[in-house]
Amino acid sequence: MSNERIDAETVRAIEAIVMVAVEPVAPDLLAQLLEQPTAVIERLCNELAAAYDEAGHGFELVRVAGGYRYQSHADLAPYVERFLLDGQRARMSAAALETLAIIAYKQPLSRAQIASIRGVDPDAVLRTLQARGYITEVDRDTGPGQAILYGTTTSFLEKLGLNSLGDLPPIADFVPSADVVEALEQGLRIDAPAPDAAT
Amino acid sequence: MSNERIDAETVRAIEAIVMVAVEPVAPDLLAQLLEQPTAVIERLCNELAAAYDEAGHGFELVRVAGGYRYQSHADLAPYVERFLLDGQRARMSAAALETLAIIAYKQPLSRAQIASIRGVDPDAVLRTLQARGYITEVDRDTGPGQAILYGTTTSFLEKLGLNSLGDLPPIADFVPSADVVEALEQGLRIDAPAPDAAT
Amino acid sequence: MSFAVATPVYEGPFDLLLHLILREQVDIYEVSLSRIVDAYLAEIERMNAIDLDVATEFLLIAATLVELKARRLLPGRDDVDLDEELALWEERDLLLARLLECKTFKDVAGVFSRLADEADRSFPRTTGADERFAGLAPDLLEGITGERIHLAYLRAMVPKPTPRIDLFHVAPIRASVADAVAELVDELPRAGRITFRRLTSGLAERLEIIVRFLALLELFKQGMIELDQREKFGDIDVLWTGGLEPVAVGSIAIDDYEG
Repeated sequence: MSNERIDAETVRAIEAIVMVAVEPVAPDLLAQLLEQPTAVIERLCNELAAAYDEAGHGFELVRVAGGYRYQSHADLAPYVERFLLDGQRARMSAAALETLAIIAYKQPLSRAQIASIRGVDPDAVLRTLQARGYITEVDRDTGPGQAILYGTTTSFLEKLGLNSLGDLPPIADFVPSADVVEALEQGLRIDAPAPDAAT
Repeated sequence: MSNERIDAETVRAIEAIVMVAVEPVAPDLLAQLLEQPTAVIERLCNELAAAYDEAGHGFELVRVAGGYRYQSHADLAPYVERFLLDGQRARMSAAALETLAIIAYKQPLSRAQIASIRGVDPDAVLRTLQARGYITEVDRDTGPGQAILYGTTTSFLEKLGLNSLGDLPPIADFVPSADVVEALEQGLRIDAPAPDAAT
Repeated sequence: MSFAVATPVYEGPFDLLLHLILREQVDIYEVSLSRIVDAYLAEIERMNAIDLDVATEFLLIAATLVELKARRLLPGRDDVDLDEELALWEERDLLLARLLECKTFKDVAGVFSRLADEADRSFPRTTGADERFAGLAPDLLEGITGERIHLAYLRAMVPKPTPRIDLFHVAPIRASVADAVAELVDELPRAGRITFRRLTSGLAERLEIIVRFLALLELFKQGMIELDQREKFGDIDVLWTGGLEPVAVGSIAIDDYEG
């Protein structure tokens, strides 16, 4: 009973704090402010999120970029977009997405490393991604050139709705399938040609 | 039944919109967006506020001068205060600092002028700076749009320990290149390792 | 004059090569190095006014391809230098590895695009505390001096390089409604439902947007999408109805828009 009272009070405090926060609130911080173990905070937040869901509210409590935040429910996007003048969010170009994919999985890495994977000069794309806050200069290479090394930011996690980089699907899931590998191999085959493949 | 379904959807949309709104949302605007009479919106908001109250949430839906908004429940103020004092990182973003600097040197100027210098929409930054009391609306443009013109406040000068804007380091007519600025900054860091140099 | 505009079709040499090979994948035994090399060279031909840096990248790969093709046309020669032969094989393997890497991250990008589209449907609350708590938040100007304001100003005033976003290396490629259809057929199944405004938000040129619109009408005519416009001049909803199977673009008959 007493425990339940403490929980109820903690839940209310979580609601109040997350409501005034401008960015996701880390469970550790909530734990510290509310003098509860982080595990308890996480359990209560999960329960709270489930309760909102159950009640069918137009908002949700989600864990993203390492913390909890309130956001509008996805299925109400048409209304919210009508309300927010800048509701339509710019989509990323294929080049930006591919560059971001490389950085997300290989970070920290340099401009030259990105260039060698993509086969094109990534400068313009890197500038765009940096301006949007999805990547940042996280380090300098120890080598002679001291190249800038790029990594992803919490804004990147928020953009993709992920809690942490650990939530990214394992890169192994993306290794091209056998038939793609075979097709590529076939396409670049140099040993004796078949009867007359060359048309 | 059908009416109830419409109401439920409208309530969810109200929740979503008010949740993401930065300013209180006028009932007229909600009425227009959700294609319902204002009286219906007001009734639904009242019911919603009562329901939150009944459920004992840590937030409330209140009607203030401009319309409806979410805020933390009054009895949880101690937690919110603790969060605002300890929890939020006191760090001015590069974007905010640059915007503040542009206003400091070029005031009075409009949102559009700032946007054209920074190349990005400065709305969110302007709101933050204004909420902090570093900048204020000093005038209106005489042009057709009567755009708001921004300037810095005396509180800004006080915080910087300056007597007047004339005490800011003068700017030359020419603008140095990016690497010169970087070098200047590096030099500054070496000369005076300010406490925030690490950030 | 035929409808020709700049659209980012190939992001780079690997992208182009991948496209050319996988296009032939329909029947794997039809995949032919010879045809691919020819197609690759033809594409480079089309990029006449291309940026020199970019051209170099494309030409490097072209050189390797031509070498592979040459080797293939001269099979079973006894006087082939073994070292050269090995080097060629190595180069081929390297190219293959890079293509696989390129393909891997292309697929990741597809997943990222889907995640971002899903996340974009929810909007975060960033309102902050109300006026009851004004004055509580820590002072952001702490430790900031006039000198730092000065430097921030200089930084802000440095002319920023114009973001020539992603188009710079492909701009000279002439594209058409057919190309736009190909892009849409790739993009729409992943997006499911999307508005026209979002679909064209990455495009800078008016003509590109028009061509995309014509491509949508084409797909609509083919019954692969549904279009819905709730109000006059309102945003157009595009709903993909073509199923999840990849669509062979060649199977779509496209009217030529001659002007």
